[in-house]
Amino acid sequence: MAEYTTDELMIVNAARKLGALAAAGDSRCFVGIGLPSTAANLARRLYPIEPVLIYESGCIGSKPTRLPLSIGDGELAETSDAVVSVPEIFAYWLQAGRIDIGFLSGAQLDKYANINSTVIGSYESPKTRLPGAGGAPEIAASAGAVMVIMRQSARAFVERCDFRTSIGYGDGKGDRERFGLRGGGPKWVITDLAVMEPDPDTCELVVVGLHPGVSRDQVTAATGWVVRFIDDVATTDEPTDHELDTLRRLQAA
Amino acid sequence: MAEYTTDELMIVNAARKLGALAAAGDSRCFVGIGLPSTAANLARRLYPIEPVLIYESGCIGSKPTRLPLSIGDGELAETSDAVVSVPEIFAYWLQAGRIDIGFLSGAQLDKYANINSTVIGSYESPKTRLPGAGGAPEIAASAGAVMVIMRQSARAFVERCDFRTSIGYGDGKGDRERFGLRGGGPKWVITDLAVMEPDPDTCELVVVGLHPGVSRDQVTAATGWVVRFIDDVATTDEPTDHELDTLRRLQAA
Amino acid sequence: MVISLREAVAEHVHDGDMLALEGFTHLIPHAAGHELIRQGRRNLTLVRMTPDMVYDQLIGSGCVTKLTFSWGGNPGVGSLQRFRDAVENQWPHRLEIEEHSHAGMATRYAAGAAGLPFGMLRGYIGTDLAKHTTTIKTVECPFTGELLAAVPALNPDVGIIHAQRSDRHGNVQIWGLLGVQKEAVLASKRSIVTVEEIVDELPPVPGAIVLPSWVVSAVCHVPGGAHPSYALDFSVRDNSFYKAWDAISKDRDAFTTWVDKHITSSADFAEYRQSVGI
Amino acid sequence: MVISLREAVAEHVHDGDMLALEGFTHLIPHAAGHELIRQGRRNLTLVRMTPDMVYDQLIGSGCVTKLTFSWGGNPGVGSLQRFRDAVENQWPHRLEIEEHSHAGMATRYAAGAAGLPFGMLRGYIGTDLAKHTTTIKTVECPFTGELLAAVPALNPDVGIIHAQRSDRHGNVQIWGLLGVQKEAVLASKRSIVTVEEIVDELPPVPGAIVLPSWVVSAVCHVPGGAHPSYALDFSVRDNSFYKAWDAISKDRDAFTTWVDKHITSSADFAEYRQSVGI
Repeated sequence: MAEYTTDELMIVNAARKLGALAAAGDSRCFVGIGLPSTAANLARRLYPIEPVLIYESGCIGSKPTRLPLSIGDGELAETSDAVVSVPEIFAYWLQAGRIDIGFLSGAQLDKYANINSTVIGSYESPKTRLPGAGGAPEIAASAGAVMVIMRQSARAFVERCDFRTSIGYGDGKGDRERFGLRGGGPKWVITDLAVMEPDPDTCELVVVGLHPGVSRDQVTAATGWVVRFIDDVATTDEPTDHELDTLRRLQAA
Repeated sequence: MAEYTTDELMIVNAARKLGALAAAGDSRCFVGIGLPSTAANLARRLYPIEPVLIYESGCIGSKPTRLPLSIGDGELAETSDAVVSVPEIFAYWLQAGRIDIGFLSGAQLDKYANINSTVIGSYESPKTRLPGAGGAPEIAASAGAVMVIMRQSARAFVERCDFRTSIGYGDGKGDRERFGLRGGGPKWVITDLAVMEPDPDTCELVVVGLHPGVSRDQVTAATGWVVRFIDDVATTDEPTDHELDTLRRLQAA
Repeated sequence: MVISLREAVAEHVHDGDMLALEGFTHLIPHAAGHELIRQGRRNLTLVRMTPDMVYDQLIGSGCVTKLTFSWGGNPGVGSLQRFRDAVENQWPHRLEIEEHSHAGMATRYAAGAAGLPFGMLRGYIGTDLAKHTTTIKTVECPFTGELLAAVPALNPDVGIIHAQRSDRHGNVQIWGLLGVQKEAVLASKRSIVTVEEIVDELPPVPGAIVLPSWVVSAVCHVPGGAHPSYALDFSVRDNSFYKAWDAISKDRDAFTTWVDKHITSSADFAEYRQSVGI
Repeated sequence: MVISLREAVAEHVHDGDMLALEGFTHLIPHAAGHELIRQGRRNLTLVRMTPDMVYDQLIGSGCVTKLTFSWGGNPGVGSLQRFRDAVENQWPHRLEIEEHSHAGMATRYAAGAAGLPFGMLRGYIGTDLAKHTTTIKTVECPFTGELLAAVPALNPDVGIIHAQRSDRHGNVQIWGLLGVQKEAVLASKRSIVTVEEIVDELPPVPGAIVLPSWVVSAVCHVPGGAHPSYALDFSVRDNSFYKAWDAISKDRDAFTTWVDKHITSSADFAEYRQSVGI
């Protein structure tokens, strides 16, 4: 069995999910740069039904031959079915509900899948000033479903975010409906240790899968809230040689 | 002196005004098809500083070599500096106040330069159903100034319009300000008999010019309200051979 | 995805639907309108900024119970006779109208395409339109207190347009005057696009926009399907046909005879073209 | 119309102005930002969706008292060090911030370009942004009663962008990723556009938009003026320069030295390019 990094592990697991979603008809992905873009482009190469890549820079249906280094990479525009303005991509495409899957990450994730990418500490005198919201609040609000890809640690996976940049399930079940949000919210949290999903009854994130060789204690120790595990926690499949080869060729391109 | 039609007379007088306005810096014209388009294209040929033609079909800076037969004539798009969507032309260009001069006409014009292009008779059971508003209400609201080109008759020039499709000065001075309209409203009414302008004190349309050979009695008879004349009513210059030749070559193109 | 116009109308358009057959002089989907008449659709609500000949034909054929519009005439010619007869004399039956301005209609399509419940504009103020059209209200700016006109989003059941071409996947390419073609498709629940040609690859064209196949329900290959409107780089506007329509449509019998002879008696648009000799 | 960048900044940009130097990764007007530093503009309010290196340089140089933005980072690298130092430690002085989301900023530019006092979106709901940003309110749909987020229009004193080219009349042509370039110019009271080349005629380019000369205050010929950002078909993004910026900007002295050596000591962008060897 081939060696792989934790990044590769997260990317492969995300790509598998995207492949399954595309096969089921949820193929339109609103992708940022980094792990989500890599996972979506990997899925395009691994599966017969390809995800449709939509970038907030206005590229619709991009088919980059190499991984973009920035969301505004020229390659994205040149390989797109259509390029539209930034006001249009957010209004006519994301807000209108044409996106099946959005991706989010951040410095903090809380147990209801709310995310903080704004500040650590208080807003007025922050300990650490982070880049800010970007497209996250409206991706969280309007995407059909959201996938979170994030390294797991007790510092990052917290009981409550210092700042709520984008909403998952707010303070629990029913908040999304109360806020009149049209999108489905975070459905999958893929970390370097595990896979979490919202509990159907409470919307609290619970562990549904462990990566090969990861123990429950490791996950518990890396989670800032008292994390629960479903009864039959699965173990995710090892990344295959084919998945890893394809990913590495993609990254080398 | 050459013979000319009343249409030619109105077109030439409108073109002269557009040439003077362009020379003074008010060059952006939002033109419809028909007399305004002909007058604006004539002005482009007669004067060194050309009006900039903007059509509601989305053409900005059109320089047609022949007169368009419809507002969507392919020639308009092919000779434009830019072609934008219809939502954009109304929002980013007309509403934003980028148009210096709009043109209006209709079945009825009242003494405060309000215009009716909707119905003759009652709205519910009209005697005559007209095409309707089109771009008129927002041209009347947002253009820097409005020029009306319309054949004069007591049936068309009425005390009060059956229906107010676009606003001139409402019920008199101050209404435009009350309605918060940003545009300047109708400044010139060019007919086949005369030229009218709003009285500075009352905003009621008064006769400021008579075309060659037209008597005050003719104008009074062709106006449905008790029309007033300014003290020193001018007589407009005869269309020159050069103006008429240029117009006829344009129409023959 | 790529199917016949007959199949597309049969599958996607139902009696009582709200339809937007859009086209701002350019790219008006006449062929699709004819197919609605052929298949005898009834109780339609038609939406369009500039209803012209094809809406006149649908109204006169009794397909339409309501029209939402901003300018209803025969450009450069005069009145829409069947539209006038319906409003003035309720022939062939009563026609309900919902009347707006161009800017208001464009704002309503844009709001519909953007998934917003309404749009706003500096418009209608001081006119009589708001007195007769219940879908014109006002909204106050929460920052300046200014009052603006508010109009509800348009979300037709089916948006129908003509375009220059598509590829075999159904990606649609449009250039020249764009009108509200994009908004009409994006605002609608379903959409039908008739095209001049279907190609393997869409060659880049200056000024062109592309609608990805996944926002289009059906693409139909109908060369000349906009006639007497036109498709830039494929055809020119047939102004004489628009002029001729005035006489045909003035008289009820002449109109009915013309529709029976040329539209209803033709199996499809190709036969119609032979029948009218274009 | 076509003047030097030095003249354009001297004539159109004043201390205390609100400026939008826009560019969504593509076409970021770095050269114009440097000229603001050279001419020592102060008390600027800077607006931008994605403040990056050039805003970091302006903030660190003490030109900026307020920043309105939605994402402030070094894409693919990490933090904007000068921005962080200003917010966390008030160096070189306090920086007021007004924070939005991308969708909110895009809506604000579009409202500004359209002459509306505000724009609306399905956004912000459930986040803490509205608690700290006073320019986020709500508006109720007069038809459905739905509550939507409302944000005020952005109307900067000067909109500044980079573009591929203009003609000698000052008509500006832009293609590739369009970002909010058009809205930034149309929403602003005045505008400066730096271009890669000035030509006699603008050849049609697929995907290109044109801003007519009469909405642009000044066009300046500044080849490479977007570096380390890029202009499609003229240059590629200099990712290593962005990476190198992290080390330069981390340390206050290193930053100041770099700005003095390369920007302030250069007469113009051409000299700056020689100085940094690009």
